[in-house]
Amino acid sequence: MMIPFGHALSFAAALFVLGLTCVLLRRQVIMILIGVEIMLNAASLVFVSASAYWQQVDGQVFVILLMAITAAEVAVALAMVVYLWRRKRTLVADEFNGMSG
Amino acid sequence: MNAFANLPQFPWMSLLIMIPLCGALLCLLHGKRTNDCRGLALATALATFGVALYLFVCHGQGSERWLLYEDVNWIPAYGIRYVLAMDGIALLMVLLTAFMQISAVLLAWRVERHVGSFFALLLLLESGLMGIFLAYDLVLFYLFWEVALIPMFFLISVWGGEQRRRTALKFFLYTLIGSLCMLVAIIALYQINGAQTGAYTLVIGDLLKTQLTAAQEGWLFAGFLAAFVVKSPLVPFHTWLTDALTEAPAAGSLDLTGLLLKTGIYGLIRVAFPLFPNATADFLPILGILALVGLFHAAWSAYHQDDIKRLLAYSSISHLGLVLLGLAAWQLTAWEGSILLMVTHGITTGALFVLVALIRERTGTRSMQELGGLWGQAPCLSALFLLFSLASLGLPGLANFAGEILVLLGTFQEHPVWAVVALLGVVFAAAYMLRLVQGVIWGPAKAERTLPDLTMREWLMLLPMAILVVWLGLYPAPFLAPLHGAVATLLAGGLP
Amino acid sequence: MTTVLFYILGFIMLTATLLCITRRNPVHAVIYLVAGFFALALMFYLLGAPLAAAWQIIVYAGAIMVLFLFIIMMLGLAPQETPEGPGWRRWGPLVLLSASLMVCTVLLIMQDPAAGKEIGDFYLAPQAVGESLFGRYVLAVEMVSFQLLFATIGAYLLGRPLSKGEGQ
Amino acid sequence: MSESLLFLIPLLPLCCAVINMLFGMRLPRLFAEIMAVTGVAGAFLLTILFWGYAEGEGTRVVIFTWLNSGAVDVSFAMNFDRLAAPMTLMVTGVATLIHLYAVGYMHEENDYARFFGLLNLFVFAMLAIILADNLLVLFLGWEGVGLCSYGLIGFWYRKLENAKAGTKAFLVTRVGDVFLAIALLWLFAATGTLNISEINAQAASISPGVVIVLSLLLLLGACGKSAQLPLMTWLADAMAGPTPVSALIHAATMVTAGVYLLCRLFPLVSISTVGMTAITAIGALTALYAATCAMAQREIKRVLAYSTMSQVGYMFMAVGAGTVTGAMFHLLTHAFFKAVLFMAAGCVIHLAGDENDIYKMGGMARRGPVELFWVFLAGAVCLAGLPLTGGFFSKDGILLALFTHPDPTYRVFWLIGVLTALLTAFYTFRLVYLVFAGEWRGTGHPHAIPLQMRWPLWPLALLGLIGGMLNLPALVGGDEMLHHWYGDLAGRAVTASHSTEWMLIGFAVAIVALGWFAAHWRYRNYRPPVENRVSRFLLNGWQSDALVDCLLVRPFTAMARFCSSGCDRSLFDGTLEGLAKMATRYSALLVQLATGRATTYLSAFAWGFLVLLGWFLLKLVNGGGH
Repeated sequence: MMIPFGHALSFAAALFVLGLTCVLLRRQVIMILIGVEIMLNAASLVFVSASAYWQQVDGQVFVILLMAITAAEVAVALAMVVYLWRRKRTLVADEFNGMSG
Repeated sequence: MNAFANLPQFPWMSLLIMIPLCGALLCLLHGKRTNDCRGLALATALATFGVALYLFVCHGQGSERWLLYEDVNWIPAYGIRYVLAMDGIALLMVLLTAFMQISAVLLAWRVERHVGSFFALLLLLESGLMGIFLAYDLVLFYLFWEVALIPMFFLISVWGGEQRRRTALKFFLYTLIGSLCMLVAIIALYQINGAQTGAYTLVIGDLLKTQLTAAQEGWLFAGFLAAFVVKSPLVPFHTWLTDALTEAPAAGSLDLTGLLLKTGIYGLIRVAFPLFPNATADFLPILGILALVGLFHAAWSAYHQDDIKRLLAYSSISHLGLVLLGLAAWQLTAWEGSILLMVTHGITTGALFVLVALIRERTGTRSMQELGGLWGQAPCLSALFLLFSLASLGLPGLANFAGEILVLLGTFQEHPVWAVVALLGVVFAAAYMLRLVQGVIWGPAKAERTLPDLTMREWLMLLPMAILVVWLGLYPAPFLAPLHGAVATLLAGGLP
Repeated sequence: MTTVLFYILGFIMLTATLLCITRRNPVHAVIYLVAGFFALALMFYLLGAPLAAAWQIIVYAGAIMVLFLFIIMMLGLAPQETPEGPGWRRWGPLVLLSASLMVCTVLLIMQDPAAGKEIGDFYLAPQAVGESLFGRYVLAVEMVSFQLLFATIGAYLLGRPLSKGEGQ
Repeated sequence: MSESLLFLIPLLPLCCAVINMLFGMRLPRLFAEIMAVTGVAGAFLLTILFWGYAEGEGTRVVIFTWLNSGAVDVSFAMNFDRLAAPMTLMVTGVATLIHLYAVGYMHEENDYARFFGLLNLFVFAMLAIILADNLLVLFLGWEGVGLCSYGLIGFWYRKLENAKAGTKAFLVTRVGDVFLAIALLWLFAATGTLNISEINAQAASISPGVVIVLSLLLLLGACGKSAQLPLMTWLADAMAGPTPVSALIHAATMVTAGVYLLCRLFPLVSISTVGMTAITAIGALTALYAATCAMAQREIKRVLAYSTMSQVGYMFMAVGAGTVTGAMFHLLTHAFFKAVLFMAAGCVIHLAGDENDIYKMGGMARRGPVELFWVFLAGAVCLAGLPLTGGFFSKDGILLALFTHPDPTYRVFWLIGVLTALLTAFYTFRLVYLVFAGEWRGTGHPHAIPLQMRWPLWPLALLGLIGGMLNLPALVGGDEMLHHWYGDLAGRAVTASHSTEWMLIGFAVAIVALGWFAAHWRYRNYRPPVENRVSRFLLNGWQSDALVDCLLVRPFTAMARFCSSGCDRSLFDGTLEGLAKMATRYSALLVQLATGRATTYLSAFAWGFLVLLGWFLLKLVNGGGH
């Protein structure tokens, strides 16, 4: 493997920005969640490349933990999606503005 | 002064602070049992008064040194000490506080909502007031300053009149902004003094030696002044008071006008003036003129009120203008008069607030438009109302006159014009007080009411006050005695 | 060879993700995302993390994404094409923002001296990861497991039928 | 009896007052009444018993310390001396008789405890003024009489006008009190003491300019209590009170307190000629003013009130002319005959069925008990200054002092005095004719006059008539007893040639006769009153109330409104609330950013992230990499 560390990180950055774009651009709650997943995966990629770069095990351990946490997050998030759908019959994020000042 | 510190003494002053505090806690715990709470609060107030009276009997002759001094290391890391000190002025204020609190508790007898909390707050307030009058360490002073603020905020915002929320907020903002300025000044002074001496301390007596540049002194003085002047209250920082006094529950108004206002003036005497003598000297003429403006402004405003409670609030401001004028004269007689006037004003105006509360309880109104002819319906109540009104307008032989004439005699020695102008204010006082009396007890009865005259409990509240008003008017010597030494010390630089 | 493979996989991943985020139909989006995740898993493998690669496929692509699909289909979102607002006025600045963010990040990464250094050959057997997880990081594992438990309970509570008055 | 018991003189009325006020309503009515009368009568007897102590330098008794602070050391102390003793005797004596009269007058009133309590308290306060050893005790009495006057004028408080009249009296006199208080402060600053005799002793050492100001201040103070010219508006309205109150407070005693004050501080006041001239001028103007007003009044008590004002003006003139004897002489005789006039007027009002208007009376001589007419006439001839009555001698003494004053401007004051005497004779006999002559014109039913209201009139009427004996001029064979009693306190000795004195007496007799004839000619047969602009002007006291209202009351209330609404509500609260509103408005702008939508927050977050990254980048570029 002859990849500069920076390139791996750049891939991760690109992935992260794509995820962010998804979160910002899309209005549907599902798509926003998908954007979050993408960003989390970008983080995983950084962990794994860092683990390889420094030849350490910790990065990979964190990826595993991250996945577990993501699973938990997704479980709750999707439950909330269902809940919201039941309440308002819509999943457009802008409809939920209860925090408006 | 530290000669006293090492002597083992019974901590009388801590007792004065702790008794009401414990009473407050017990009231809070027994909140459900209304009657227990009342008895408990009354017992606490009486016990505190007993201690204060004992101290007054023991130390009534006064001294140029501290009468009592307690010193315990509290937070050594920052040089914060638990220092309580009592001189003649503090003794008098403590006695007044303990005395007024009995009436306040009796006045709160009829409170029906959250009785336990009400009495707990009332007693907590007393504890804070005692602390203010006794603390000799700036952090301790600040702590008690805030302790006295919070109960009053809740008393107004929970048990107040229709505008209570708004008024409580106004009260809180005004006093809090003032006290925050003071906190900043305390910290700055602490740092400056610590940097100079290497020993970080907050005891006022030690801070007196701090070397300050003129600019530093001015700013620090302004910081303290912000807190004290708002509390006093000096015009134009007085509008919170009229609202607060009008909206507060009866016992709260009594404490506010009788005691809480005095803390501002006491702070000036005990803290601000001794710590910053040069800035004080520059400020005194301004204080004198503002006091006069306040005296007249409040008197005029009082004349225009219809709500009798608001009228009394303005009369309080007017009287305190005279107190501040006496301080501004910086003269022994004027100072003693000012302090005496604080005490007498506390009693007379306090009693008037009690009477207003009783009138409100009976008639359901405080408007002069709807009142009148009370003499025919409740002669005892009206007679007391007349007595305290006359005392308030400065009739010789009643309490306020003794203080007023000393203030004026003293002030005339230094600033004849101030005294003469202040005397014109006396006519104004007569004008609004007589308008009040005329509107409330004279004239035809406005409505066919049968009003009960004073009950036993109400007599218990008012009779001691009435006796004191006459006593202070005719023979104030026992109350002036502890002042002589203390005032001389303070005028000479504040270090006993 | 592996180097080239890495770059190819990277571009596949980015392309798939880009397609994912631009699909109007959520079902399509999830499908593209699964493709991207496959590529990502392979990149993990190339970086010497076979366990992570396996979990990526099993948990992410297999479980989580399927969960997404379930929900989308359950709620019947698939056929509904939600209109995407006022068009350019809305997403123009956002795209610009994303682009500049990307440029900034990449520039910052490339500025770092470590960025030029290459990643050496590295392979970590699943066993080593497991030992580390249940040795040094056992506390973290416990915490995450609790979190999973809480998430389960939370999901259950949220998923209950609405009580009266809670709806619109 | 020991001299330390002197304090019993003021203490007796005070004790009775306190007992009456606290427990009066629980005590039997008779007991309360007897106590009130005996309290004052006891003080009267004690004064006679202690009379010897007043001789020489007088007796000073310190009771206890009142105020002590720094240089101030004031005690409750009394000074029973030659000036105080006759005044004490007069006050307690007249008060005893008026108390007796009041028992009868108030016998239908239920609130007797308050009445007698205040009346006794008044006697105490008056005695405090008279016996005060220092100015502060004097001030205590000074304000005390004001308070009692306030309480008694508004005694029938259910009518708001009465309460208002009381308030007005208190306020106007308080304005005078302020000047007195300023003088008090100034004297303390100048001499370091408040003791009256010490002040008098040091008076010569005070700088002349200060003395002028001090005497003017004292004059203004005296004007307030004595209803002299700038501060006179309250007295006529004060007639709203019960008649015994008018007799005691607003005729015999309190209104003369100002004269007494000036006599007390005479050594100080007499130093400045400006001050003396001012005192005379005020007295002269008031005398004339009040006499003109009295001519047009319709209510019997208001006529008497204006005549009181006018007579007190004479007393001021006497002080201004430098004769304390003259002032005190007139003060004493005036107290007797004015008290009797008021008390008789009270009987008249009773008989007329509570009718005050003299135009609705008439024929009273036949309607009531016959002695009523005679006592009233006795008082009236004294007031008019008919020869050989007490009023004649005392008034004549004053006019003589004015005429013989070395300063020629005093002749003008003398002329005013003579003119006033003419008017006085006229309005006095007008009153007598309108009330007692002719036919009954009223409608009311007469009330019975109890015995207590009848017989106290006799001694007073007699005293008024023979009051001249107190200080009978040497010219008619008198011994000038009062003048010799006062000794060095008496002020300027009035000396004139016999021919001048006879001339003046003749002139005075002519004046009185002229006044009487004018009244006889005009009022012997009843003619309805003429309503014109002049009479209305005089009836309203030269529109003084309107003037005060315009000049003082309205600006005061306007200022009050301004301070309360303008300043506090609008300026202070308004500014603060404006600030608060501004903050709310700007916060409303910020609130718009808080849309409540997750996307808004997220993009804000992203933009912030961009800024952060850009800043890092910029730092790197500026730092030139590594």
